Amino acid sequence: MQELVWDIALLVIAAIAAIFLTVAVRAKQLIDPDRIHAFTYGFRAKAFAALVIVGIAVAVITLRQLPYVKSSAVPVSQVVNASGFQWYWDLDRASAVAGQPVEFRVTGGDVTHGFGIYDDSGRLLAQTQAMPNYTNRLLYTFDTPGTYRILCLEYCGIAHHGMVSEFEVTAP
Amino acid sequence: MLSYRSLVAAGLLLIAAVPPLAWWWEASLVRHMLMQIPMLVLAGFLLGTLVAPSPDLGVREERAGGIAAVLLATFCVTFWMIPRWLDAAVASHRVDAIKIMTLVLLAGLPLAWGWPRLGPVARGFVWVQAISMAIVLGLLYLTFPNRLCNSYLVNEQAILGIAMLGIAGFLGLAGAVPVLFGANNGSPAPRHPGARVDP
Amino acid sequence: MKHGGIVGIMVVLLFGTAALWWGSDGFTTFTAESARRLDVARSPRPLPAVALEDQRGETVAFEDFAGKVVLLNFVYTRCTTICTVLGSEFEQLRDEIEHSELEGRVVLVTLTFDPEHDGPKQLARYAERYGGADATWHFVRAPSMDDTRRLLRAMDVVVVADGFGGFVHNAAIHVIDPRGRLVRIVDSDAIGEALALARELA
Amino acid sequence: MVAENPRVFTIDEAGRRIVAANLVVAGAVLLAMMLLGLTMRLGQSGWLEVPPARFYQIMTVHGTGMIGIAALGGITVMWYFLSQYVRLSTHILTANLLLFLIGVVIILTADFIGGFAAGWTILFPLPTHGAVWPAEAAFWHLLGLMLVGAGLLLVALDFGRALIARYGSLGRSHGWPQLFGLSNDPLPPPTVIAGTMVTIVTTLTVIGGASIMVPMMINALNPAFTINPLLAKNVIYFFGHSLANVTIYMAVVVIYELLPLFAGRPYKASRIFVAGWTGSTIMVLIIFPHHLFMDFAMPQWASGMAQVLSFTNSFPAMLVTGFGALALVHRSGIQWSLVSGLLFLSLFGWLAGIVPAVIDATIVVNSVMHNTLWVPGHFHFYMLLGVIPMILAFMLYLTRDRLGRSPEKDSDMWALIVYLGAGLGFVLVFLYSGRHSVPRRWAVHWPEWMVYDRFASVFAALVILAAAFFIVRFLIGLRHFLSGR
Repeated sequence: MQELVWDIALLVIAAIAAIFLTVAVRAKQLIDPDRIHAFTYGFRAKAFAALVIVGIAVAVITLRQLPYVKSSAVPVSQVVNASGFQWYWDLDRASAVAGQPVEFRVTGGDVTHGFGIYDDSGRLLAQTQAMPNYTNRLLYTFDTPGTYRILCLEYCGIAHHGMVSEFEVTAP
Repeated sequence: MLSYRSLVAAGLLLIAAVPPLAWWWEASLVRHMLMQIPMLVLAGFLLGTLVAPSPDLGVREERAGGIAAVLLATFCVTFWMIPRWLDAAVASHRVDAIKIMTLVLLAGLPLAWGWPRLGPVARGFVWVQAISMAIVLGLLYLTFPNRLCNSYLVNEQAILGIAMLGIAGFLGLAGAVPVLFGANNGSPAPRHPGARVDP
Repeated sequence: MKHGGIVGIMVVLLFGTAALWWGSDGFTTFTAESARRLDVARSPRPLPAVALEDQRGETVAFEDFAGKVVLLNFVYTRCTTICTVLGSEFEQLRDEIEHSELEGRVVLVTLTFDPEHDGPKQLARYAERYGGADATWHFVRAPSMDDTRRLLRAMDVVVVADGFGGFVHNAAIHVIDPRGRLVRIVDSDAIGEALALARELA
Repeated sequence: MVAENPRVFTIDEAGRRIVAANLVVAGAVLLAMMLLGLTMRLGQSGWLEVPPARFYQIMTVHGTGMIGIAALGGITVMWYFLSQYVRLSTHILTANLLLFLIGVVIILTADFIGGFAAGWTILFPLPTHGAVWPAEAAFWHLLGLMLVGAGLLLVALDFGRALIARYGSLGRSHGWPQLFGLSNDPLPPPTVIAGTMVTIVTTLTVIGGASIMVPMMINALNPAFTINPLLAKNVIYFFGHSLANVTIYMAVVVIYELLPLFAGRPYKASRIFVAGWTGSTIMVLIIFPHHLFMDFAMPQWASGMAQVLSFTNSFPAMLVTGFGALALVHRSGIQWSLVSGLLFLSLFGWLAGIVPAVIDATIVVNSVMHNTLWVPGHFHFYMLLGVIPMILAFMLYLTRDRLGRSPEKDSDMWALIVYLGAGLGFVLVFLYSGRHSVPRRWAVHWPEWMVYDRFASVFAALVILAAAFFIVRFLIGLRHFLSGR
């Protein structure tokens, strides 16, 4: 996901930069204002249509895979209760089996924290907010065994960067 | 001099401040805060319109005085919105008498003098602050888990909270509608001393 | 008087802020309950001499507990909500007090503010729910309604009819020192705090 | 009604003085906040020892201060150009500056001496539960914010008063009768339409801000009074998102007003323009739930709506302002100068900055990008390369570069190139760190991330040099502007 997002962002930014460069470089090639008017505003209608079509397509695709777990979802055999405190994670179990979904029930004990699951290469896999008064249910299935880490992803005070816990995932 | 306004003011005072009617208003949190107190301020306001001279907005001092007067009224009303003083007014007739007098004399009266002296920006400022204070009080009363007032029940607190949010919404709409859709045609010529458009 | 208006604004700001500061004890005390607690902590209050009657129908008085710390709460026996919580909290307190060095030096008193309904019989029945009265825990009423009102007023306890035949009232533990003065008021579930205070005072 | 862009802007002496004072303060605070930003990046890169407690205080001041000067600079730009069409009050603008300065002093004291470090987002309950700083520090920090907000509100109300006096209502100055076909009058000028949007959004933003800050101040003094954290979060992001966003809508009028002077073509409002700005007025106020995608307790319709609206909110910027301005420049024979260059750059920064923002406003992406450095990447993009160049262009236009006729020096072009190049490098490092999941707001970075931080530090230092060059240029030319020639 991260690579895809970066590539798309870079591509679109580069395209915008190219348009700006073109306009800047060709600015001295004068043209009759009336012609530019007709040309650009016709182009705008097409750009609008293109944006709408791309936007709808992206929205439809992406809105079908939301990370939110409904309470009526199938029962999960591996449940981890996680609470964030200033400045540590309190997990009632620190291991799970790969290949089966794990339900993290995440809450904040004092202030708001962010529960981010990282793999051993330092890639963010999934996250949810850890907030007082609320329990967020995050479903994640670990594909490979190994040592994962829980990092705090919501600023929570002066030892925010120290909130790291390990989480073991074993082979089934 | 018995004018229409003085009659209304006297009537309001009679209804709001004279026992046992006063106690009846005070027996309920919603009646106390949203009916009795506004009636007292309104009575003071009406009395004030009878005695206050009309403003001379050419004088800058008048505007500053207007701000001071409205500020005084704001402080006075804020004071009586503190839950412990609502409680105290219920528990002690002396505190209640002070409440009634100050709301009439230190809130309603100065408001009548000050409001016409405020410019549109100051009025807008007061209006906007009133909206956010109503939201604050609404959230406070709606979400506070315990009783804020010893004299009242917790379910009344929730009603008051919703009513306060309703008032915030009403103030917002009442302010927004004329501002957004006012029928005024505006001034035709763009004149301004700070920056004049060159022809 | 070129700056009269500005001076007026400043004066109003100053006095207004001062009034709010005074009226909320430095912006800390916004409710009557916290005001009452703050006031009691600052200046302990003597209790009115009132004749009380316990669950056996025998006459007692606060003076009888002189030399001991009294932890007092208010209930009415018909109550099915907060008062049952208050009862079990006092039950926990009794368990902590008895068989500790505090036994005999700290007593618990549960006082009904509904003496017209709660006689000795009702009080005894209420006591049974929590294992009955003993030397540590007393269940009392002030038989006359006037005395009850004097007591409530002295402690700023407010009782409001809830409109369904019951009452709503300040739920708290009132701490009375060995000299018979109300010295502190803590939350009804602050059992540890109440015990610590009792240990300090006894 | 006058719809033409005035060729020459005029301003009286009192107006010149307060505009200059605002810009001097904005420039000075901008440089100071940039240096604080550099300090943070140096600390993360391991090149400079910054104790975590100090780091987070700096982070809080940096964020608060940058939003503050974006608002101060933006509102000054808006005031100057709006005053060409309606009668505005210099006293109100002065009051705003005074409140801003008092607020800044209080905030700096609360943060650096009081130790307050809850971030500019003041996410409840952190401000009053900081564990290391006293609740009083939170109280004073919030009071400082309230004063700054009160100043902004006064200016917005003055805008509203003046617009209503001139056009009759904000609906009319927004061009609604023409939009809905109820009137055939010429549309108000673009600046008036934008000014109307800014008036509405700023006012509502301040209402939201006060509504959450007052309860938090009470909570600081009396912990027994608490607020629902999720409700607080909603109101905070309503306030924070709208405020951060409206700064660009204030500053963007510099493009509408100045770019036509350089390009030699008029920039006129159209019904599409009005529709775009109306869309912005509404969407800016209701898309804030895209900050709460990772709060699974939020209603799903709110999250879904926020994603869709975040997509559509880019349309007005891209298709109205962006497209319109590009069409204005395209083959116009524009006179390139420091000012027109900065204007063109700012337009690019705004539009390109939308890209990473929109991507992150997609819920599935947000799951792995939220609160990584991708997020500061996107808002530094449109702040550093969008809002700030707009304000800088305005400053330089006022002081030395009327209509681009003054001779351009090589140093000017170099400064522009360094600002663009280093600025782009700086924000791309943020985005690239986000791609590698580096978490946001960490005082201490893991060794494998430090290489990014070192690149960022170098870029940041270069950006500061270029910005300092622009600001010094502005200060040198200030006397020229104040003399009114």
